[in-house]
Amino acid sequence: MKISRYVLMVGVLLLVFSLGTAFAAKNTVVIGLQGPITGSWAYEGQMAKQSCEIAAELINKKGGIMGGKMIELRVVDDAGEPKTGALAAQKLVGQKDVVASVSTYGSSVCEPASNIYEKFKKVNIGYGVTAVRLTQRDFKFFFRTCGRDDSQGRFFADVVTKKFAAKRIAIMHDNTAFGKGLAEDTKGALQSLVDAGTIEIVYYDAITPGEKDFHVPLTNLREAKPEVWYFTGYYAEAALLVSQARDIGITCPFVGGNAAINDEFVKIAGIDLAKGCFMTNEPLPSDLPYPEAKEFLAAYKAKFGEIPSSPWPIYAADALNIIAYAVDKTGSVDSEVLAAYLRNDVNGVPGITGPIGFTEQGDREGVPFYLYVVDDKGNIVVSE
Amino acid sequence: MHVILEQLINGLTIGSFYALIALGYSMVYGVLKLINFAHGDFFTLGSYLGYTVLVFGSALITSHFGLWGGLIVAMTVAAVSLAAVGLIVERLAYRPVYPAGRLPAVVSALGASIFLQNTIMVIWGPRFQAYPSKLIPNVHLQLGDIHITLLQILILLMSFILMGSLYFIVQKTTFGAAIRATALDRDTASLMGININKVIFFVFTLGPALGAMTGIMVGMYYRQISFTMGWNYGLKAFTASVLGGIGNIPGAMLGGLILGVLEMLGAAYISAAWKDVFVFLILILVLIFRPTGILGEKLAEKV
Amino acid sequence: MESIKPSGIKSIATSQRAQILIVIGAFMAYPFFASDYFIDIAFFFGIYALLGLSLNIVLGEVGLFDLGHAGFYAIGAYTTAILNTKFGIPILVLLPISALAAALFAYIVCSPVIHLQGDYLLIVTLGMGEIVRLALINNPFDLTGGPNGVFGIDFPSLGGGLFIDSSIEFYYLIWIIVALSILGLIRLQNSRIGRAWNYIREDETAASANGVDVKNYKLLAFVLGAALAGVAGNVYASKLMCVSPESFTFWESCLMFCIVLIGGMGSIPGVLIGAAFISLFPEIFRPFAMYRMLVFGSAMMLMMMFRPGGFWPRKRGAVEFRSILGAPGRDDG
Amino acid sequence: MADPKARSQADIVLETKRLTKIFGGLTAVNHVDLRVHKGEILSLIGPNGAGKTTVFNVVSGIYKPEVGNVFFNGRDITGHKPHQIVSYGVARTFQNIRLFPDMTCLENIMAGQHCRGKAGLFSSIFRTSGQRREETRIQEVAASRLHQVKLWKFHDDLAKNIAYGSQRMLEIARALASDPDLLVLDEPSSGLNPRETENLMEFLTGLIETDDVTILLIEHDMNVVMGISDWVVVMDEGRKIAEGRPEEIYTNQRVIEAYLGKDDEEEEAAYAATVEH
Repeated sequence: MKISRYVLMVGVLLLVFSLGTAFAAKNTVVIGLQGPITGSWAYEGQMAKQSCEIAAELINKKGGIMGGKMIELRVVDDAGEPKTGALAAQKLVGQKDVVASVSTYGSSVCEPASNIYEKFKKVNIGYGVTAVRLTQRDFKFFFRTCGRDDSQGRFFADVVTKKFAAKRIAIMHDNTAFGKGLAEDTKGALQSLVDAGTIEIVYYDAITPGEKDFHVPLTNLREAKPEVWYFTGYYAEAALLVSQARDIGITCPFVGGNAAINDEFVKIAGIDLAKGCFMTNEPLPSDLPYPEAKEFLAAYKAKFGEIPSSPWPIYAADALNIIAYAVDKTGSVDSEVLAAYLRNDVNGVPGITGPIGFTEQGDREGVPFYLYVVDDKGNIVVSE
Repeated sequence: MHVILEQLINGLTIGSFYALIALGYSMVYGVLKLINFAHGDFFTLGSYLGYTVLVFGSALITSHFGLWGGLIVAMTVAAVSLAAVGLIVERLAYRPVYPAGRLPAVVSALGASIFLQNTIMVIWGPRFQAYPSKLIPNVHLQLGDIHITLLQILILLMSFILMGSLYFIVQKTTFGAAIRATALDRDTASLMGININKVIFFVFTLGPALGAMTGIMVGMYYRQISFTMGWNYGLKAFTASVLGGIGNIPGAMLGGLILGVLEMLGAAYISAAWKDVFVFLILILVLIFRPTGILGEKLAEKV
Repeated sequence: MESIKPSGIKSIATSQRAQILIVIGAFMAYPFFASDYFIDIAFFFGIYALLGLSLNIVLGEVGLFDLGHAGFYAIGAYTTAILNTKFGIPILVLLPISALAAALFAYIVCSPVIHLQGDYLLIVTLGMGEIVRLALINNPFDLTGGPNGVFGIDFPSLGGGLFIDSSIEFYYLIWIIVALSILGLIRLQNSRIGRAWNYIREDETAASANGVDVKNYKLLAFVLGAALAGVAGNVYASKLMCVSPESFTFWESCLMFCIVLIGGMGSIPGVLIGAAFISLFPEIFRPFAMYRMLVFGSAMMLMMMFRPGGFWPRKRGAVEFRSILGAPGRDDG
Repeated sequence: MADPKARSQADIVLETKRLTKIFGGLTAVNHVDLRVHKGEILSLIGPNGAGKTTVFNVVSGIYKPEVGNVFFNGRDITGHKPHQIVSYGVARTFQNIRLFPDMTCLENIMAGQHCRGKAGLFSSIFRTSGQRREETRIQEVAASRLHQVKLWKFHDDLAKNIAYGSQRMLEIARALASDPDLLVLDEPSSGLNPRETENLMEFLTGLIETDDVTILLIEHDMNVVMGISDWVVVMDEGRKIAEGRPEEIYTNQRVIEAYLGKDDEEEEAAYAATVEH
């Protein structure tokens, strides 16, 4: 064997691997963003990236932080998968100049990533991760700006059932981390009512995400004769379910979870089917009454032509803002200091999605939920 | 009682889509003994092409050809272009690899599948596209208390027409005999004067064209398409073609319909969440007792 | 580091032995030159190398079409996750246990279908892989945590508070396991068992007519392959500290299939190169974002066009038998 | 060569009783009784489709007979699996050569030794001394068989790359490598040129002395049958229609009819004339 492929192979591998040396630190504050830029949630990832760019621009226009330091956003794609989630986190943690990280959409991707951030003691804030368990691990460096499944489940149990005075409730989820989590929390929240006998869960099953045909489970659902039907999955399946439900004669009101209804849903289902569909959701960008929201959305629309169609990118922008705010107020980039500050001294700080505060476990305090409905012009408005 | 009947129709509708796509797998496998993983993406590409024709050309087309005309134009455009794509893929991805045996061809097919899937994503974007819903008036019919839509009947009708015509071509015409002969034994068939390239040409144009038409039907029926749907439908259709006896055209049709009904039974009577587990268990049981699928002929090992 | 070249296997020319030592040296020294991120990439390269080696036994040596190997990988990972989080069994103790669990699962599941040929076996293994993944999602007996998976898995502990938790330690853990597997597999290749596997791949009827119990040897290949995949699952689970069904999709099985094919069926160096291609390619081309998979797909097609036999196909015939050549040469006609 | 007259009951190596194999409607083998005696060469002849290869496949365990039994050295091996039967000592070759194409000639021969080895997974991985000794023995047996068929110079070449005639001999060598008591050859001379056939006949007769082995073969080439067989059994349409010493069979009327079909007098006369050349 001539000086063969072995040596050649090793040489190439070493060269490729040593590309990752860190760059010289400029006088900027670097904040990382990790999100599904590619993969099945590429749409959410791209909107989050654009929102963080706008948030950074707004801060920099106002003179930056810590006396003039500019915010630099460093984006890493984690393709919406657990393994690449961990790799992306490792990449950001490895770059010493990254102060903290806005970390990612999708609970099962955020989990391995947050493990790495915790091990390397780096503040990371989730923006599209509602699984309750993420903040049950008493991590010191993990926070999230979005709400939790259980609070949305309680909202459904307390408010929605009373609004429709519904006795027979059908819950359908899509076996994803988010969808199943919300369905189980809602079932838990309804348990007291079920025990009291005031309501009855007549249908509880899952559909397979990515599929198109749901006539069969829907026929079962119709036979269960529910008075309210709560679907906790994503908007792609929600649109299919609503159109196929009307096909087979299901007339009870449709209520979606906070990922079920957006302008994509209205476009696919068509206005005549979408109107009258309800959704439990955190405040949508368009309904944010806060001045910070108006300013942010105006800048976003100016640059990208339309405002984000789901709440998650807005939470990403708020995550970046609160990191910048903490760095500015503490004057330090050390994660230990920042984590303590975020946990103890941040409450009621004005943000795009309303006043920001974190609980002891890192959850977002006081996330209001509204009941939205699609009006006959196809807009999503607050119905209550 | 009416529920079972209604569920049966639901099952058959899903099954007819699987059957039509499974035909593409079985034809290509029959002639080349190759699992054409890219076939699922032919189906998606056909659907997207139909979408583009119907959305952008709709004003022009419907005015000239009327509503049904628009659909037919979309179908032909998608079918013809997919026939071309099928040939290109065969020429570029399969022909050079094929002599090296069947396994490299599987990897090449997987490569072609990813390539096509991402090309669709790059061209049409990662977001879901919605078929124009006003195309087919969504009339609800109520036979007794069975809910069935006009679209469902149309789909079932169209699928059986397509399947019937393909069955007729393959089973009853001389060219069909040539295809079956090539499927049984390529070398002997070519010795008997059958032009193998013509058969391959036929298979790699008709298969993708059929897939494209199915893609448009799915787009019309569900009104929502995504660039990854080819992967799910392809996997199910391939399962159906093996269930029916891979390489066997009637087998693919039967396999598809049975798979649809099995899914219906799983979802309706077990649980929608466990439906696919149920389907794959049945498939494995069938193959344990009939190792070459339902209609697959028993290949006695010639020692 | 005991010498990689065990005595008695085929005599390797000195230049080849030098090259192997260079490679080992490079792999040992590598973590000191790279940042944590690139060490982690090399770690996942190691995981795919181990998975490639495990599938190579079934697909490369015996020629059985297995497109559901991710099922065994998942069984290993979940056995580790569940037993560690529920009963606190240390990870390194779970290493052999998860290998055993995957092997047992393979034995039970493959026995009734082992007689299937070619594409029918392919679809059955595909079905089994999907059944495993879907069962994990549907959370039977509330064990697998459904789509959220299982979280809070510990790090492998060496006892006395010593943990494997840094990237470098995980890197060495996986690559020592890969090295030992390679050692074992090379010896198997040159043993009566390895030959029996290849006889089955070449001609099943002739193999059984020459005394090879085809059914048992096929099962042995599946069981051994599953065990190795189970080990990969164990290390993967403890590295990520959580497991979820998304990591064990049909696409993972396709990647393993491609690793063996692109590398070269039955060729251990080939599988390593195949694993490098499959694991590094998407990472290196990450900046291409949308076009990454486009390039990946075309690379697979081109690879099969120019190297259908694989990047480094197994060279047969390099088998010199000193003991025979030494025997008094008998000239023959 | 065993004394043809004294084919006594004692030294029967292989015996089939009322052997019957049915494929769908066709009775390929119909109540065949066959006796092969130690140290003899028995040829099984008959027109194509007479069921000869089917008998071989039943004897070697590839097919299970519907009726009847197969005894080897007195032991009933009916329905046993092929890999068991070869370990009892019945090695076979195939009508169309079934070697291991992409493996070296030496590795092909080593297959024969497979059933003689015991090394399991553990001993192979940890290379126990027993396993190493066994490997050396396997290699030596394979090498000696390769020398025996004079193909040692191809030991490192792939089986698919050597000449057709050599492949025939390689397959016989592989069968011999399992040190069988009974060698079952399915048309070993088909496709060989006259010189190779001559060598084969010489080789087979030589085998009887050197290797203390019994040979059962299917053959179409009459001068091979006449040349080396101690006993001949004739089959037609699944039935045994005659058996005896080669000379008797050669002139047996029913055999001639089986081969040449029933035709008019002068055809037969012409045939008979050729016998006294």
